[in-house]
Amino acid sequence: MKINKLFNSVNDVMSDVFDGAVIMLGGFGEAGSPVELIHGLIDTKCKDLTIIANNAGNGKIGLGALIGENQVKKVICSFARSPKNITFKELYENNKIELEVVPQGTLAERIRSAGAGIPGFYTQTSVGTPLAEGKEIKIFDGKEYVLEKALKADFALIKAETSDRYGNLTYNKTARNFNPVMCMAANQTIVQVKRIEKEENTDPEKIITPGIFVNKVTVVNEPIIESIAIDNGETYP
Amino acid sequence: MKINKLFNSVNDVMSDVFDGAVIMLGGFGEAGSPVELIHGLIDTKCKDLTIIANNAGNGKIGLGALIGENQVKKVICSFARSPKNITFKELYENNKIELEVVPQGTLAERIRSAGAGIPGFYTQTSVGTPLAEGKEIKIFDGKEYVLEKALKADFALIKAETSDRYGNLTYNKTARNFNPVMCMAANQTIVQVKRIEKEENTDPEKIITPGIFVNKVTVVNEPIIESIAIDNGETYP
Amino acid sequence: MNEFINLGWTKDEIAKKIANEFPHGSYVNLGIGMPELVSKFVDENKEIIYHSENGLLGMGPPANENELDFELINAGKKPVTILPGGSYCHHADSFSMIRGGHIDYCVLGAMEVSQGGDLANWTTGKGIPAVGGAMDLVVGAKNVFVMSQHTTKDGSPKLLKNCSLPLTGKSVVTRVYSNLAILDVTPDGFKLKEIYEKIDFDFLQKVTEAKIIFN
Amino acid sequence: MNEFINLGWTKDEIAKKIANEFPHGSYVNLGIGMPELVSKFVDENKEIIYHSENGLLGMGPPANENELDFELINAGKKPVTILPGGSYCHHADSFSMIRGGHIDYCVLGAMEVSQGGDLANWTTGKGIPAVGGAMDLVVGAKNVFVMSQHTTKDGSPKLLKNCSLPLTGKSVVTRVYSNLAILDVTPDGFKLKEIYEKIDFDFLQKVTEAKIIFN
Repeated sequence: MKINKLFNSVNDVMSDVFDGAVIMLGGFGEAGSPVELIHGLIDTKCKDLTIIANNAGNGKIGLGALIGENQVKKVICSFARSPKNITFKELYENNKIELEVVPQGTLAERIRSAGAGIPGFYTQTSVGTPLAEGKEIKIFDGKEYVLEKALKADFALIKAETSDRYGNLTYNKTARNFNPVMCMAANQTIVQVKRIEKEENTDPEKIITPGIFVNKVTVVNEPIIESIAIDNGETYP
Repeated sequence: MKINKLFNSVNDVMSDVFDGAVIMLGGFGEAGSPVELIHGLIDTKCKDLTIIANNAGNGKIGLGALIGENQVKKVICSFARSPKNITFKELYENNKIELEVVPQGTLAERIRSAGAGIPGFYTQTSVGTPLAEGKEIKIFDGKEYVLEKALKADFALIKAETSDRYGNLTYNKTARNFNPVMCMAANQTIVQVKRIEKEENTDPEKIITPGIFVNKVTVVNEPIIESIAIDNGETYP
Repeated sequence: MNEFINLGWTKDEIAKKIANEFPHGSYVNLGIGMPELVSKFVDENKEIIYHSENGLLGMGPPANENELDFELINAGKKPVTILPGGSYCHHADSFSMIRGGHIDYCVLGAMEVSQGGDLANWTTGKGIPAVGGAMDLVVGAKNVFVMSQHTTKDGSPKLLKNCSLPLTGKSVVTRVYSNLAILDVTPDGFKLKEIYEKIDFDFLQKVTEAKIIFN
Repeated sequence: MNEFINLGWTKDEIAKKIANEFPHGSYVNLGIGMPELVSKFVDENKEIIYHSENGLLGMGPPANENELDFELINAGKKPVTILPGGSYCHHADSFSMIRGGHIDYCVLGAMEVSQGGDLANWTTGKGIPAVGGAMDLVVGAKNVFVMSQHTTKDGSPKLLKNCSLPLTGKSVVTRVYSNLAILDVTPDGFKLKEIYEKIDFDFLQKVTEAKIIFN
């Protein structure tokens, strides 16, 4: 038998998701955002989800659509504001969705920590601000630092450029962003890639996410470009 | 003016080292060990050095030679024992050198933390063992974790495969090891590379250490292979 | 007092003053909006490397139509380019550059700055709170430059004894570049470094709540 | 009692028992020395991925003379090979795999194991103390298998009520594979899973300080 993490369709990779799951979504804005996997998540009709992502979606596709379908209970992100953010904004203003704001670097590090077996770390980021309220402060070398805790998930939905059958991933340019650390921090990491590489052709120096952090991979060779789709008025479902 | 971190010789890159400096040495065993830079460090005759490395040297070249020249006051490492370790063993048994033993993963993470602006983090590693004695313990989700602190250095001596004029580095196979995290954690990062790449030819997806973490680079195109050199009875100086 | 908003240096003139401050070889992160202007005015005989916190070091100019790639964007989510010698990294690595003190300069906008160097620039307390990377940048960058109009649109002072809005960071600002003055944040408060040629000390003090040290 | 050291399963037989335990697709870290034998006995119809903590995932067999590369080594610092689909990473990433619970099995030697699953295998308290990655592996791997002779060379028990040597980890061992038995570490102590065919329970208990649960 050979290890094979490649699955035939978005539906196949999404089969384990459940109501109330904590789900990380890769991407920074539209770059690296797993739009087709999010649409698969919408199709599962799972609800009460907690979403961990950098943003809170745009328009009515991808995360914007998921939120619009009322499947999301809470968003943990650094930046939920954007001109095209419509679905989150409406629910937030009507107190129908929770928001935990986390500084972007702290968000990335909390996710990495979960993947690295580090339950907490100290950072100067947010000391003296409302985002440090209620958190433990500790002094190192005369300076104040705040304790931040690991952030893990049941699932991570990831967009990458290539994968081999082991789940070894490469990314495209700044679509890398949160994806590699999220791969490390979820019980099940689900990936959409533009194309499959034969393992003989993967350069071991160039793999960004080793397959040990990946569970399921499926191919979406021509993924939606979010900003163009929104400008064209596309929506999902 | 163009940024240029390339220097002509080992002597040139070693000019700022001082007595009592804390110096990180990349490498795991001989792989990725900056032997020629260590020889340059011997030539400076600086003393009372604190060395942070995974091992404590072999034979009488590289770190083994530096220790043999009595330039080292203390070694912070995970594994100071090896059949060919002669100079450290002798000084250690005569109480002429200090040793701080750090678990290998904790060592790597303490170094990364210093580079990442994290003064401390919690890990389960070493809880209940002598290496956790005197350290703060904290409970997360019912389990004990020990507080480990960032480990920084005045200088890091690094061996890489290629660099461009910006100091963007690639490594060769398992010679990568501690080198990338040490680049992040030193006030001055000094690198020996086998060859220079034109920046037009560096693949931005493949750079392992971005130049922001690098200060000085020099070329050693045919570096000593430690195990062969020791077998041949080579010594330094 | 809202007539003063158009007084003083233009945004380009402020940008140029900031650009002139960077030493050759600096690593710089420019905030979204007004700070982005700065890169246009960097002298040709020095080389500056731009960091964008979404995992891009060695950022080039905005992408033109032929170069457009929606997976090569800046922190403002606009398509940009990468220069030779640039590199990509993931978010934890990118913020290690910031938090670990490897970025020499960051330039940000401000709603309020206090004489102690406190910065408020992420939320007015109304609407959706959104912080992005600002809190990491202000504690991590070696020099934190604020680039801002000297007063709010309705003429109220932005340079205060104490900030009234939720803070982005405490004692973090190094220097303020406004349309009316360049002010260093010192242990004793704001200290004048340069004043817009057509105003005097009294005027500057009048539009500044915090006390300015003029000598 | 030192005649018992040669009694029981051979090292190869123990290695085979361990190899048979790994499910297809497991990620495994084999300690230096005796545990390295295990990979030889993995059934051909399953694929196991080997991790070496010095930044190598997808490790292949030891390098032969033609493949020798002193920059492609394992945790024991011996030249090895990499298989298709393998990858390199730096030490912090490699130990994230370990500490973060991504390694399914690690197999290590032991000087002592306690009935509570404490392991001592890094120092006798004499000579140069050297821990390497053992402390990280035992807290991080999902299953920690000890592979060891049942007694010391002079016949003293290694499976104890309490360890006498400095610990590598507390309550970390999942199962012990010795030349005489396979014992699970349970909340109630060592529980027999398999016994060397030619000895009986009494004999096994006699060479084991800790009480064994036989049913």
